[in-house]
Amino acid sequence: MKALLEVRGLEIETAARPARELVRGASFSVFAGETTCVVGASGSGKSLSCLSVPGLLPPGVRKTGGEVRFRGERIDNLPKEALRRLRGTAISMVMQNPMSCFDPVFTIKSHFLETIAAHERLSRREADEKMMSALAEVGFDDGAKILAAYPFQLSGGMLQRVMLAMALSLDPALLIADEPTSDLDTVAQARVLDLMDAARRGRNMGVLLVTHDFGVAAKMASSIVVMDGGQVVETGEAGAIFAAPVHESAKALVAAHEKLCAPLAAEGVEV
Amino acid sequence: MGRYILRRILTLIPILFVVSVVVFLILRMAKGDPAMAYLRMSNIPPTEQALAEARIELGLDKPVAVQYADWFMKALRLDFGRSYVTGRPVLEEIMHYLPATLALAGAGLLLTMAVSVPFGVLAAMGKDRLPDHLMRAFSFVGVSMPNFWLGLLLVYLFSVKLGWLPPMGRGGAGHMLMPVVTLSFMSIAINVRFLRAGLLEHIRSRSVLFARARGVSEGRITWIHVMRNAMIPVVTSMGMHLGEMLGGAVIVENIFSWPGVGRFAVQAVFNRDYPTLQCFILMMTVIFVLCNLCVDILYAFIDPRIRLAGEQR
Amino acid sequence: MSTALLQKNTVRLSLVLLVIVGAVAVFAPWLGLPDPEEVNLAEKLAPSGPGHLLGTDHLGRDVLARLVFGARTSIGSVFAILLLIALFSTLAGSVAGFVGGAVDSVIMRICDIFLTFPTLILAMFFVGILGTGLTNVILAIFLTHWAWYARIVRGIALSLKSREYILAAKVAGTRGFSLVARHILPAMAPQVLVLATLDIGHMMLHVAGLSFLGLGVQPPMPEWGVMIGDARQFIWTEPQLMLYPGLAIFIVVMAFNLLGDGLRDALDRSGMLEERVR
Amino acid sequence: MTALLSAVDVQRFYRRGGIFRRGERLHVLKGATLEIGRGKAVGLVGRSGCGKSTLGRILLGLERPDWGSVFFKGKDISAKDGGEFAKFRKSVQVVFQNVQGSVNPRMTAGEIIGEPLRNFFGISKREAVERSRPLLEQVGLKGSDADKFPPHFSGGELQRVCIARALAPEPEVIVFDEAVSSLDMVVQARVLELVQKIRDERGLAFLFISHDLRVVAGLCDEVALMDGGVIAARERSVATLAKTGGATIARMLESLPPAGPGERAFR
Repeated sequence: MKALLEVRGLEIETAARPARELVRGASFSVFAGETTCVVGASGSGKSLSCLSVPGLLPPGVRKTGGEVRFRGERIDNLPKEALRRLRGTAISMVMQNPMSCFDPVFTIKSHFLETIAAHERLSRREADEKMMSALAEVGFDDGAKILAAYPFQLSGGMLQRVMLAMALSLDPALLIADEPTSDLDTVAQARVLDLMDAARRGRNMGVLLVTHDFGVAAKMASSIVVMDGGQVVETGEAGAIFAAPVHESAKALVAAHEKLCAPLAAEGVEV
Repeated sequence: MGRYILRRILTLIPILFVVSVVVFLILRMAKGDPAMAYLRMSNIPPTEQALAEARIELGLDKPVAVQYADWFMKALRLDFGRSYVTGRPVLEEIMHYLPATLALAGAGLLLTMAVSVPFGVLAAMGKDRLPDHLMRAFSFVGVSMPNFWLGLLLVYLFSVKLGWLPPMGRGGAGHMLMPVVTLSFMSIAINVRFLRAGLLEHIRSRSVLFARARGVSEGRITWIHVMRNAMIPVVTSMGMHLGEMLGGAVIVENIFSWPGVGRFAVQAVFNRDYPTLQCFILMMTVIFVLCNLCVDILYAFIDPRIRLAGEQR
Repeated sequence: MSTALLQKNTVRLSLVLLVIVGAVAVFAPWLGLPDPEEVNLAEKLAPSGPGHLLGTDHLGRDVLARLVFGARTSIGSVFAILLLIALFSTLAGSVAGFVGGAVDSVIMRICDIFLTFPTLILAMFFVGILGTGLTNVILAIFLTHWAWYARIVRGIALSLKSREYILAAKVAGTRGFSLVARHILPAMAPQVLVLATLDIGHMMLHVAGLSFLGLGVQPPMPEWGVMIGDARQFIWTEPQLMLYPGLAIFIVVMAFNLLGDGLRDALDRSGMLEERVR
Repeated sequence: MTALLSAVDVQRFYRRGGIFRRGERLHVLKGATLEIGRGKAVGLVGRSGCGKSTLGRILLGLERPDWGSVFFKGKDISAKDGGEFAKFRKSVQVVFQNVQGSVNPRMTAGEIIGEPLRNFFGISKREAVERSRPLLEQVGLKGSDADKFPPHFSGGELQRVCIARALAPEPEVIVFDEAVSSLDMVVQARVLELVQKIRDERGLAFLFISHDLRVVAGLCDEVALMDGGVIAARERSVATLAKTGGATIARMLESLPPAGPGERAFR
């Protein structure tokens, strides 16, 4: 089977001199309808690797090697405009800390319309319908109220779901989620993750999920990529990695996760 | 929005009231006897009897609270007393000079906005390149340049040396040019720095990253998101600039012999013409406060966080 | 941090300049200059020459001597204002921020009233009441500027108050004076310092501006604004008379601004001290 | 026996707005009662924004309740008898969530840990720094780390410094306010291990505030659930809480990520 997204030998450095290597030769892939989790400690280069896929590396950081293939074609050397047209349509993103991701002077509706207008010409009615159904998909029954709100009027969990709705509204083939739940409590986290998973199943979407939490990976991943110090140190099916991690940092992650889960299991609580 | 505006207008009333009390009280604490000043200005020899009569005439024999109440009731009828110097109603005098000053300050504010916005954008877009360095140098010169010196330099260059512009007085557009540039130079410099800093901050923000991730075009990101957010502090600073301009007008009017209220007020200070001074500062404060009100309303219009404060969730 | 600060050329240059100007101002009486206030009509408007390096003004006074002694007045008065403000506003602002409640409300309302007036106009008003002269100008500028500082210091205090490390220090038993000395002042001082440095130039311009109008320092006392004011009438014939004091103000204010900017870049990572205007 | 530290019927409002703006009151705590017994580890769980951190701060004496009181060894701490309060202050310590924010960046680790030592034992700064070294070793760092400044520590190491500071005055209760929530999972596990060790060795009482039931389950003798501004339920363990606690606890439990990849591994 052909991978939806294939990253090969990715190299990322700081633009300053002397350059510092941030990601060294990272390779991973995402298949349609499956979730690949990139797991690692903070500073392991997992977020940068994922941000580089749609060409969103922050200023001061640049990609110096490797290739990114999406549906078999290279996208890392596409002209800016072509890449822009991919973002939000074929490749969507959900990011961490939703509060800071929205522009506080605009309503949710104008964020939403702007996303749609960047890619499609729709009538007002069609756009309205699209927004409402996207919001309904992430569990908002009162979509109109959400649309009229300003970002700071919603809670973090709600904003994260709005973000997901925006990402899903144009039927992406690939969803990149960068620590989407690290600022949420466990209940809100489960909600967002469940919605993401349902969307994946519903539209056979590939998901690239970045997280430091092996529990999240356990819940979501078909395959897991473990990163440490800018390198991919282990890749495999989720079940295999949980059962028999090979690399030290993978072992540490699994052990930490098991340790965290053990007491509840000992109490006999079904999780 | 309507409620916000109403609330803001209502808060002005106590502020203006307190301002009037403060101005009144400070004047009463002034060095020197107003009655004496009054006599001096009226060329009446200050005998004991003349002083006593003047006190009664000026109402200085009553308790301060009564004096204030008298003054306040008159002020409500727009009667701010008569100038010790000219003997004419103060308000009339000030109103006579005020339009020239407002024209100056208004033109200055306009020039500030018209020049600083493109300059600020230019600096931010060319960060760490030549346009940015030029703008930064300019803004440092701008905030360090004494406006009275700048005015004189301009007069020297364009009137004395080149003979292009009239050195003083009010008349056509040529008369406006140097005073307005002098007046707004510092504000332009401050605004350029302000806007540059704001633009750079927002270009790096996560909301811009998210907009890119949604495929929003760079043009829209720059002109809609970054610009609108960066304009918020610029707009809020406009009220402050106006204060600076009203003050600066006093100096500029003196340099260019501009027939405005500032020059008149400086004379009033020299002459200890208290009624004039009192009315002058009240008028200026009212103008300043009203303009700040407009700025606040504009601010609330741009930034929903202000408009909706206290109505969250 | 301080090394990073000194690596900036502009900061180094302005520091050197300010030290020189400061030294000249302090040691002015021992530099062997003519008396800056001595009128000598026989030598009025003399061109620059061996007796008078920068020539003389309309009353025959030595321009260089007036410039040097003017530095004492200008810089001295600004530091006096700053000292007043630093003491008073820091106190008022931190009390408002830390005590909160009604005390905060009262102090802030008083600030609001002062902030209702345009600064230079309020200063003019105070001078009109108090009379002209150096002391009154210092007082007037202090009265018109303190509220700004108090408000900003209050903001700093409020942001510090809820910092976890202040709470942690309280739990660790640090109270009262120790809390202030160990945690609050060290955090506040650099920010207030940056603020003050950035504002020195602004205040110098205010003092000079009032003096230029004849509302500030009174002749024959040498002061840069007064000198420019005196030189106005000779702009057609003796433009250099207004050039020297103007350049002096401009350069010193610029040096303070560059220094303040460098300090802010080095010290203020919190963004508390956004560029601001008044 | 009276509880070591307890909050009784505590209410807390937050006010927004002011004199000129329309005020707004948020009723955060609506009569919360919680006791911490001697040597007991109590978990306080709840969803974010439920008021659990506010209750923690009130128990620490950092905030005053608008209604109700906090008792330490049976005495109301707001009575503020100087000596009594000093004893309370020394005995109830804290570790916060925001690791970087809870240390003064201008002080070395030794000075940070030495601060309570100087305050409570009246020793010199130098002596306090010396006495911080064994404490650093107890939390798994090196004695020589006392001379390092906060930016030179990782998040996990810095949290250990904070734990050492909390241990320094030999307290009877430590409040951990989401103390591991902002740490990476591996670091989280190690810090939890340390906390467990300290509990076992010292017999201290703990209040462990967290939104994550997994964190609390391994550490605590009792678990209290906060919901809607009150303590909704209190049980011996998460398991018993699950049986009796109602809808909120049920949702919190079912939202926990699974221990291992389930059926998906065999897609």
